[in-house]
Amino acid sequence: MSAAAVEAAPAAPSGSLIRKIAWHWRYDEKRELWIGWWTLVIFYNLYGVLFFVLARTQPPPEPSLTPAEIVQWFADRHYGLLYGYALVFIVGGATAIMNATLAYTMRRMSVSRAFAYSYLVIYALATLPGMLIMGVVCTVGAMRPDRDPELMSWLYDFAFLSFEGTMGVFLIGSLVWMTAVLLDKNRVFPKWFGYLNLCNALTEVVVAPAWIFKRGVFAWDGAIAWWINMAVFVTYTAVFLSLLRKMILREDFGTGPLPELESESTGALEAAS
Amino acid sequence: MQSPSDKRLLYVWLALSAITLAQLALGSRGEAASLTPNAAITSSAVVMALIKVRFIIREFMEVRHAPALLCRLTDLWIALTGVSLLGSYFIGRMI
Amino acid sequence: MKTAASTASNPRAMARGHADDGRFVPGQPDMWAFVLFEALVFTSYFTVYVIRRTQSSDLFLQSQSHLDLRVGVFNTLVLLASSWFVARCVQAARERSFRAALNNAYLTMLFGFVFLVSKVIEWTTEIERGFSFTTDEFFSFYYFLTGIHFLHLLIGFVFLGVAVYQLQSPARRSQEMVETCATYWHTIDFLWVLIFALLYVMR
Amino acid sequence: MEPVGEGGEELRRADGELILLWTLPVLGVIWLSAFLLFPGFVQPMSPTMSAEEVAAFYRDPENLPRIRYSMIVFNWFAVGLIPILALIVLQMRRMAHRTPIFSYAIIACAAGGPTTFLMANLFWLTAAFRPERDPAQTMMFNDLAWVTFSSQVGFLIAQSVILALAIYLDRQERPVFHPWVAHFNLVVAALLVPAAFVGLALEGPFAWDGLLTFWVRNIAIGVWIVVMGVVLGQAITRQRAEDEALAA
Repeated sequence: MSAAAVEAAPAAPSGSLIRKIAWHWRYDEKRELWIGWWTLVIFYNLYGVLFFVLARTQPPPEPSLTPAEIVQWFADRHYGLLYGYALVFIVGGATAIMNATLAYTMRRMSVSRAFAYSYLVIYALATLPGMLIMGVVCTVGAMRPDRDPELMSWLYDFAFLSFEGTMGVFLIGSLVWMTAVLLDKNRVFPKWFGYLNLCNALTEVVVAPAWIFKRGVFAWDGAIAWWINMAVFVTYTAVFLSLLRKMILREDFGTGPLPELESESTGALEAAS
Repeated sequence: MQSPSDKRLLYVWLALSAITLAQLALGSRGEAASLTPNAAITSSAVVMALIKVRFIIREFMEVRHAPALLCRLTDLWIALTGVSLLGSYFIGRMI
Repeated sequence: MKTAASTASNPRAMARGHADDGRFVPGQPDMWAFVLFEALVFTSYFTVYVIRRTQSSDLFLQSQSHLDLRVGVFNTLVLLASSWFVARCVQAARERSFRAALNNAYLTMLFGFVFLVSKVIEWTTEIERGFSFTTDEFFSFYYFLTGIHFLHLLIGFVFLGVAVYQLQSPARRSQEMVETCATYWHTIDFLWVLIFALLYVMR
Repeated sequence: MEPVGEGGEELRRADGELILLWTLPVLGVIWLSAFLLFPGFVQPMSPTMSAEEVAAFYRDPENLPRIRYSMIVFNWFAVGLIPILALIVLQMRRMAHRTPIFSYAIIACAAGGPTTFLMANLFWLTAAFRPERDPAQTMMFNDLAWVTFSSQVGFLIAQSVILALAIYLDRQERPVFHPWVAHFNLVVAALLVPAAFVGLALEGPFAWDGLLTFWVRNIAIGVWIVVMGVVLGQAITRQRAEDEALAA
C-alpha cells in the first residue's frame, strides 16, 4: 500500500469488524476499489446461492421435458423461483458497480479509454438477457401454475435459452478485456490472464449448439455446453477476483506501471524459468 | 545451408509424418470389420497420437530445453489425456 | 548464419539471457498457461466424446465409415508441415536470419491455409452427402471438434500475423513474441493430432 | 481568437446541460399524460382477472386505442431519462473521488432502467396487437408486461445506492450534493425493494396492483425524478456560477 494512503490517518484498528470497516470508510484511499471488489465477491456468491440453491434453476433441467413435466417443474420450485428471482431483481443492479470496477482496471492500463467504455456498456447490456429476462419469465411461469401447459413450455424454453444462449456480449466482452490486457504496459494484470479471457470467450462459442439440440452433450444442460463451460467460467471468475484484489493492493493511483507487491510471489512458471 | 537444428527439425517432421502414415495403415485395416469396435486399433491410434503430441511438444515447442516444471506439466497432461481417453474407452465399453 | 549457433553450448539461452543452466521457457510463460488450460479443456471434450462413443458404438462406427480417412491423413500431414515450418521460423529468427524466418512464417501460413481450405471442402462434401451437424451424435461431435479446432486455427493466423509483423522490422523483432506465437501454432497442431486419431482412426 | 479561455467553453457546456435538464419537465408532462391515458394504470389492472377478463380488457374498443397510443408514447419517450442520468454522471465526475468507478456504475445503470421498462412496453403492445388471440396467450403477454414493469427495480435501486455512496464519499469543502440527497436516495431505494416480490401474490400490497408494488414504487420513482431534477438544476447552476467566477 502506498505511504500516502496511511498518511495523516490513525493506524488501522485491529478490533471488531465494524470498527475496521469504519476505519477503511474514513481513511482508506482505496475504499472505492474495495467497495467494488467486495461487491463482486459477495454478489457472485449470492447469485450462486440464489440460482443454485433457492431458485434451483442451475444446474439447468433437461430441455427435453414434455409440457406436463414442465408444469410439474414449475410447481416443484414455486416459492423457490418467486423468492429467488425477487432477490435477484433486488440485487441485480449490483452488476453495475461490479462491471464499473472491472472497467476501471482497463482505464488503469496504458490502453485507450475505448476499452473500458466498451466493456462497461457490453456488460451493462449483458445483465438483461443474461439474467433478468430469465427471472421475469420464470416468475411469470411460477405465478400461475394453472396456465396452459403449451404456454408454460414456451416460457420454460425462453427462460433457459435466453439465459444460456446469450453469448455475444460475453464473447466480445472477454475479447475486449483480453486485448486490453495483452496491449497493456502498466502490468495491471499478467499476460496469462489475457489468454485466459480467450479461453472464456471460446466457451461462449461452444454454447451455441444449445440453440439446436434438445438432448445430449450439446443441449443447454449438456456435459459440453454447460458443465465444461461452467468449470471454465468458475475458474475464470475465481482467477480475476484474486487478480483484481492484488491489483487493488498494488494500485498507486498513478498513470505509469503498477508497482509490484513487496512480498510478490511470482507465478510458478516464471519462478521456474 | 542446413544448420544442425534444422536437420533435427526435419527428422522430427519425417518421424511425425511416418507415424501418421502408420495410422493410415492402421485405420484402413480390415475394411469389412470397420463396423465393429476394436480395442487394439483404438489403443494403438491413441498411443500413436500421444507419441506424436509428445514429439511436437518436446521438439517443435522446445520443451526439452525448458525448465523441469514445464516438462513435467506437459508430460502430466499427456499422461492425463491418455488415461482419461483409454480409461473412458475401456470402462465405457464395460458399462 | 550458423556462426551464432556454434558460439555457445546453448545459443538460445544466450540470446534470451536466461537461467544459468541454459534452460528457458519458449516464448511468454503466460502463453504456456493458456496452452495447458486450453489443452485441459480439450481433454475434457475428448473424454466426453469417447464416453458417448462407447455408449452407442454401432452408430458412431457406422457414421465414422462415411468419413474419408485419407482426407484426415492429408489434413494431419499438412498441419504437421506447417508446424515444422513455424519451428524453423523460430530457429531462423534466433539465428538472426530474419529473411529465412519470414519465409518460413509465410510457408506456415500457406500450409495453414491449405488445411482450412481442405477442411471446408471436406465439410461441404459431407453436407452434400447428407451428413450435417444435426444428423446424428457422431456428426455432431465431428462438426463440433473440427469446428472449434478450425476456430483456433483462425485465431492462429492472428498470432502468425503478429509474428510476421515482429519479424518484418528490425525495430521490433522480439524473439519472445515469435516464440509465443509459434507455441500457439504448435498447440493447434497437437490438438489436431488427437482429434484426427479420435475422429478418423479409433474404433 | 484562440484563447477563448476555459471559462468560456465551460459556460457553453453548462448551458447545454441546462437545456438537457429542461427537457425533464417536458418529459414529465408527456410521461404523466401517457400514464393517465393507459387504461390499465389509473385503476391498475388486477392480477386476479381471469384470462377472459384480460382478453376483454384488450378487446374493449374503448380501451384498445388508449392502450396502443399510450404505449407508443412511452416507447418514444421512455429513454428520455438517460440524458438526465448523464447529467448526474457529469456531476459525479466533479466529486472528490479517487476513481471514476461510481460514475461508471451509473452509466452502467443508465440504460438498464429504461430498457426494462421498454421490454414491458413491448409486451403490452404485442398483447394489444392481436386482441383476438387466444385469451390464455393475451394473458401471458399481459403477465409478462406487468411482471417486467413491476419487478425490474434492480437498476433503480443500484442507481440510488451508488449515488448515495458517491455523495457520502464526496469529501470536499463544498460537496456537489448535500448529504440529505444521499439519505433521500437510500430511502427511495428501500421503497423500491418490495416491488421485486410481485410474483408472490395476486392480491394484497405485493400484488402488481397493490399498495407497495404499484403505488409506493411508482410514486417513489416519480418523487425521485422530481427531486433529482431540482438538485441537479441547483448543482449545474452553481457550477456555472463557479466557472464564471473563475473566468472573470
